[in-house]
Amino acid sequence: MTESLDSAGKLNLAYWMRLTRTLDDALVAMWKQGRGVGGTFSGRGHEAIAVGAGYALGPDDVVAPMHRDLGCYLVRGMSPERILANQLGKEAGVTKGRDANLHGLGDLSLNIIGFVSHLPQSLPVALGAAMAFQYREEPRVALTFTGDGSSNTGLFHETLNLAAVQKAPFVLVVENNQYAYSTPLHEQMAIDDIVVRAPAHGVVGEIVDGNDVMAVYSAVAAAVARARRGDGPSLIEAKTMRMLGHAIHDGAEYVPAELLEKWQQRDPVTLWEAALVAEGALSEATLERLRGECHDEIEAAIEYAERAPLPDPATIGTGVYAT
Amino acid sequence: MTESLDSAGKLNLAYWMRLTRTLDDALVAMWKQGRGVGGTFSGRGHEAIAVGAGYALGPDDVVAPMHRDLGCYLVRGMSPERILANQLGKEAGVTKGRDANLHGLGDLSLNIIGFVSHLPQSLPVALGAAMAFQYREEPRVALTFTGDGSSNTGLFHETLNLAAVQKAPFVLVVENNQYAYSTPLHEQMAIDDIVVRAPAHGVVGEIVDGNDVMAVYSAVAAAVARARRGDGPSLIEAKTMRMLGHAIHDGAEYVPAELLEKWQQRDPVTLWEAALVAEGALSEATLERLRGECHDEIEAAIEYAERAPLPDPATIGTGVYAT
Amino acid sequence: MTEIRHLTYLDAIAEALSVEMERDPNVVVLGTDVGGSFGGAFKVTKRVATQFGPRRVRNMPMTELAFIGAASGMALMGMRPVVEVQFADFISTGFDSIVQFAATTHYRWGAAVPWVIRAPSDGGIRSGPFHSQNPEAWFVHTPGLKVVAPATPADAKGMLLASIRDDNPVIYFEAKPLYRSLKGPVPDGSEAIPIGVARIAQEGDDVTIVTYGSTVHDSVQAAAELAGDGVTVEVIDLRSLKPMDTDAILESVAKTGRALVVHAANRMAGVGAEIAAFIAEEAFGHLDAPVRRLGGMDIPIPFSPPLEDTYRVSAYDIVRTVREMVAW
Amino acid sequence: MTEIRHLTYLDAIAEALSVEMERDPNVVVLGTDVGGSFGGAFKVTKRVATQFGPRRVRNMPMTELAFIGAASGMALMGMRPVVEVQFADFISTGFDSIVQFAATTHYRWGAAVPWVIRAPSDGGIRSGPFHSQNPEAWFVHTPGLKVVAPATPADAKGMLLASIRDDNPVIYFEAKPLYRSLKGPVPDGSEAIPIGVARIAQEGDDVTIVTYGSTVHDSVQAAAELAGDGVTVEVIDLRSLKPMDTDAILESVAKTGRALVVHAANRMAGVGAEIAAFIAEEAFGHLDAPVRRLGGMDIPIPFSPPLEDTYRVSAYDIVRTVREMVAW
Ligand SMILES: Cc1ncc(C[n+]2csc(CCOP(=O)(O)OP(=O)(O)O)c2C)c(N)n1
Ligand SMILES: Cc1ncc(C[n+]2csc(CCOP(=O)(O)OP(=O)(O)O)c2C)c(N)n1
Ligand SMILES: [Mg+2]
Ligand SMILES: [Mg+2]
Repeated sequence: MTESLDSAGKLNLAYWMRLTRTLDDALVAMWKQGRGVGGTFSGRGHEAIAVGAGYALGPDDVVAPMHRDLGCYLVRGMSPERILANQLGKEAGVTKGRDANLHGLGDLSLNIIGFVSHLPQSLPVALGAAMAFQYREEPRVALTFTGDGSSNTGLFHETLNLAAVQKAPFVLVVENNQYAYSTPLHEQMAIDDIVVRAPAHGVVGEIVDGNDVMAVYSAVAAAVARARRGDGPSLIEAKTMRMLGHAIHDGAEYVPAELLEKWQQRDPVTLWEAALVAEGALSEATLERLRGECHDEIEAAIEYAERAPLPDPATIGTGVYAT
Repeated sequence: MTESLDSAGKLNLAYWMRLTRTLDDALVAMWKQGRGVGGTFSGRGHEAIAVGAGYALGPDDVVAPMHRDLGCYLVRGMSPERILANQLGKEAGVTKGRDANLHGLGDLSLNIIGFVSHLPQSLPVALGAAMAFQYREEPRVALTFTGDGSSNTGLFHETLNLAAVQKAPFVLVVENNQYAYSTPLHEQMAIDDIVVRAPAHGVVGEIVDGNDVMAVYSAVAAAVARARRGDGPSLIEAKTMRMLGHAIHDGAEYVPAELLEKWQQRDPVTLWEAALVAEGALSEATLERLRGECHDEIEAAIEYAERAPLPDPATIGTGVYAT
Repeated sequence: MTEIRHLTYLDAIAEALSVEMERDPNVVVLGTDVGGSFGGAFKVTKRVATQFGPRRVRNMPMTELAFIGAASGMALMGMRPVVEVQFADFISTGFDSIVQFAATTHYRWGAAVPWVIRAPSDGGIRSGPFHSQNPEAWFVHTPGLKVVAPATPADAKGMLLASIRDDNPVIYFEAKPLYRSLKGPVPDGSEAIPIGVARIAQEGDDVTIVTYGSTVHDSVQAAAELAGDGVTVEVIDLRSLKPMDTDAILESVAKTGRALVVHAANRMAGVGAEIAAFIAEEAFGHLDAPVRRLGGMDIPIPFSPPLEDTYRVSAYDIVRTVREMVAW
Repeated sequence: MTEIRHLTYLDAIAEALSVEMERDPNVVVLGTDVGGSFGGAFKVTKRVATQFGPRRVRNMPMTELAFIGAASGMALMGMRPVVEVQFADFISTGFDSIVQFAATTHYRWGAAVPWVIRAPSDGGIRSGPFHSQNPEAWFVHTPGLKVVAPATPADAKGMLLASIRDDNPVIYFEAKPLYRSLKGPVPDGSEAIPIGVARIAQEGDDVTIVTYGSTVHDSVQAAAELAGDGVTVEVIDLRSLKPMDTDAILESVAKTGRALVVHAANRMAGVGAEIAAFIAEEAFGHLDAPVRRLGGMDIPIPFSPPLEDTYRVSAYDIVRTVREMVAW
């Protein structure tokens, strides 16, 4: 695993981020139009983290993404069709209509572990995967994400401590997006940087610009390499901003407009596209085509998902237990 | 609250530590002789922490001691009779025969909160007491203790974070006694000093010699004063050694003999007595008398507790609910 | 003199908080996102957040275990904290402190722990397995707790007042599908409705339905339908699950000779099992048919409409079951 | 060919761990103090700690929530972790991860979580409210888990083998009062005893006792005493609580017409409520007397001998209750 990318890699990042944004926009629009079922989450602003971290993993590595990590599911190979179908409660969804929105989007054939609402229960689960790799001496790494709010939970700390004492191949990306639902950082914690929680457990920590996909990619790739070498876990705090409400029903009136404006200047998707255009890696025309492709891909997925059948109620009782 | 003590205060520390040791020795002896009920814990080696911290509190402050803090119960006014009666399951015990050994030794008239086994559930409870004082603008402080093992738990971290963000008048004393049951520090955590967990939450932290009662007293008194001034919570890591097994049934064969020998040189009770003798505050004769008094006091308590009646089974169902 | 107005179930809860916080300065509200201009995920605490500000309506970090534990500490010091868990489902995160510390303290060393946890429970709104749970059985099985589950706006208000004034830890399950859909008369003033007393939601002679929470309304609806068959159903709204008004249950079953227990939670080892077992033992001589139970299936609560609708007990299920019972 | 030896209940568990760890390298043991020269608070894991060393018998920091969650992650990756909680009482500390993550994952997205939690439960040994609990009802109520509770050395071994091989999260309650006090025949070899099948501990015609765990032995003792009255009691040892062998229960009650449910856990909304409600509904036509239940009082478990003895169900309580039932 190298920590820099060739130009194909850089273009890939642009593609996955644009695809993520396109799907995210579509979800928001559909739910606002009343075409959704239940609620949905937007990860707008989190694309660089979700895509950059996901792209830094090798094919056999395992990831447990969270509710802002649409881009990570995509980059790890979960199709927009299955994600959309899930959100619409369809049989073709990842959970066959059982779990809601992004919850439960797990698929072991893609090395993705699905999450539960209870935050941050994925953390020790991802760590357990890392411990399994270590036990079997497989050169694999497990990575998971968590929010600023979740970094206050006991489980965040128990997991980091256990990861450190087991020296497990585990990477934790903290998405510090300034809010936990309506609660700003200063009402949640008395520290400025969440990264100060890493040395509490003997874990290596680093802050990155969460709106710079290359910065995220490089930091995560380095942490993954470190873990794969057997040098133990890392924590990466990616600073960003949640650009929409907590979930679709939330207008987020409690967020000061200036804060959003400030972060809007550094939209991670356009920032990276502009950087590639500036360095000549991407022409305006190619960029236009890329956007068009993403748009068409998501439109097709929506059409598929909306037409897909709902689950047969007769299936309701199957699969509670593995047999 | 001053942070140094006059000579009466220094003698008091010697008295409470000796009383604690005498009771602790008696408990160990009784249980080994088969005169106990269920199990019991020894806090041998923890006397300076339990007594020093307890003595640093004002009369209206609240404390939630743990299973190594016999000295704290005593110094805060719980009589050896009631403690012994409790351990023997007697009606005259603090819990009237309901809770075991040191568990549940709570008495709000003494501003003592009793603990439950599930570690470290007392932490947020003590913090809640501190939040109540803060809310009512009472100049009171809440202090609690926890072990090295408990410092790995999520609740330890959740409590420190909440204390910091609420700026509550809360003091946490970590009794780092090198082991959690049979598990040495290096199998529990990948850090050398537990105090590094304080800055993870924006809490002030300090290490003290847990076998030096004056050092403990001074550090805790300063933290209590700080909390009372409204300057927020502190964490104090007191380094010591658990000198006997986890509980009475545990021979602690897993502890290297050299480690115990090393710490035995610095027994907190005799260390302080020797210091007072050396500085001329205590004569050998007075010391002898003090030991005799402690011995007689505990002997009388044992006699009382052993003669005290067991609870009437007819009382079993009362008091599940407050009415 | 109390005036009767019509309030939603949600506004009745909000009013109870307001009334009691005005009466008693020891009452504070704790929870994630309860305060500020936001006022809670469901806006239940918005009224008191506006009225009393951040000193009394306090946003907590998302650490249920710590803030429920802190509520116990505040309660020991004479305060009366009212904790909101954002969804009842998240009560499992604070479980340890509830069942081990709060529930046992008075029995062990005599100190009262007067807090209330408000738990927005129940489903039917496409929220999936983690925002639709009814976990009351865990707590009814735990000695030392009280558990209530009001079904009407008047009870929501009166029982929240009683819960806050109670000297014990009380878990107050509010049925979130009723928040805005149910309106009813709510007395003005500050009168509490005692914990432990059931309400006859509907009188009848042929079959007793024992229920609580949202299924009270399904049961009453079923009773209306069954009246068309000439079957009169007595619906007992328990309101309080621990302690439980067993006298009211026995009295009704002695009259009807038939009992059906209904709740939204999954049936397996649910609270309905206790109620059914109790009736089967204590009213054996009165029973003309077996005690039946309706509840959710023994599966996580699915999200998709056809699945969630199949999962949930409906008025139709109740009607069908009562018909079977009278035909027995 | 399997040879029959006599082992203690504890040694039978230790042997099952050893047998299965030898057969399957994916089996590891996790818990506080399980490893090293210590081998667990009750020494259940000492044999495998010695045999397999710290790579497979792993001491965890005292963070149940994290290591139970980690067990789920290992299980998802194809391992078969066996977790020891030091006392069943401490399972509440890891509760959230069990009931929300492990129990729901297969239903939601189809991935198996094959772990076992070994929970040393039950009291009678003066350990007080936090080292004597029987919390199985919380888990029997939770969809997606399996729950077993063997009462004999043979079942302790065979059902632990079955639990480890099961592809689901299984909570294995072991009755610690039996650890060293109970010895019995245990087959050599590696044959599992299937989950979900009850055992007839004693045949009889007049009354059925449905029970599990330590009270199986009290029930058998009571049956011997009652035989003196000319009353023959059939004792069904459920062994498995979720799934439960309801056929075995019905078959016996159809024969005897009288059922008593007994367990050590507190009675209120306990597993016995489910069993009694089930019998009362499904065997109504066979019942000659009400289904009775015996269990702990609805209080924290007290420590002092006269209190704990009063709290616990005894053979004497069972005898007295059966006498009342036959006289009914
Ligand atoms: C244990 C628990 N309590 C409450 C919630 C409700 N909840 C869902 S997301 C959220 C905020 C999480 O904040 P953060 O970790 O910063 O993630 P973000 O949503 O900002 O990405 C809350 C309170 C939950 N999911 N889990
Ligand atoms: C949640 C929980 N798990 C397990 C235990 C069993 N246990 C009792 S004390 C103890 C070790 C605690 O170590 P530490 O915090 O260092 O305190 P010490 O006993 O060394 O003073 C353990 C594992 C417990 N009490 N609570
Ligand atoms: Mg956030
Ligand atoms: Mg220790």
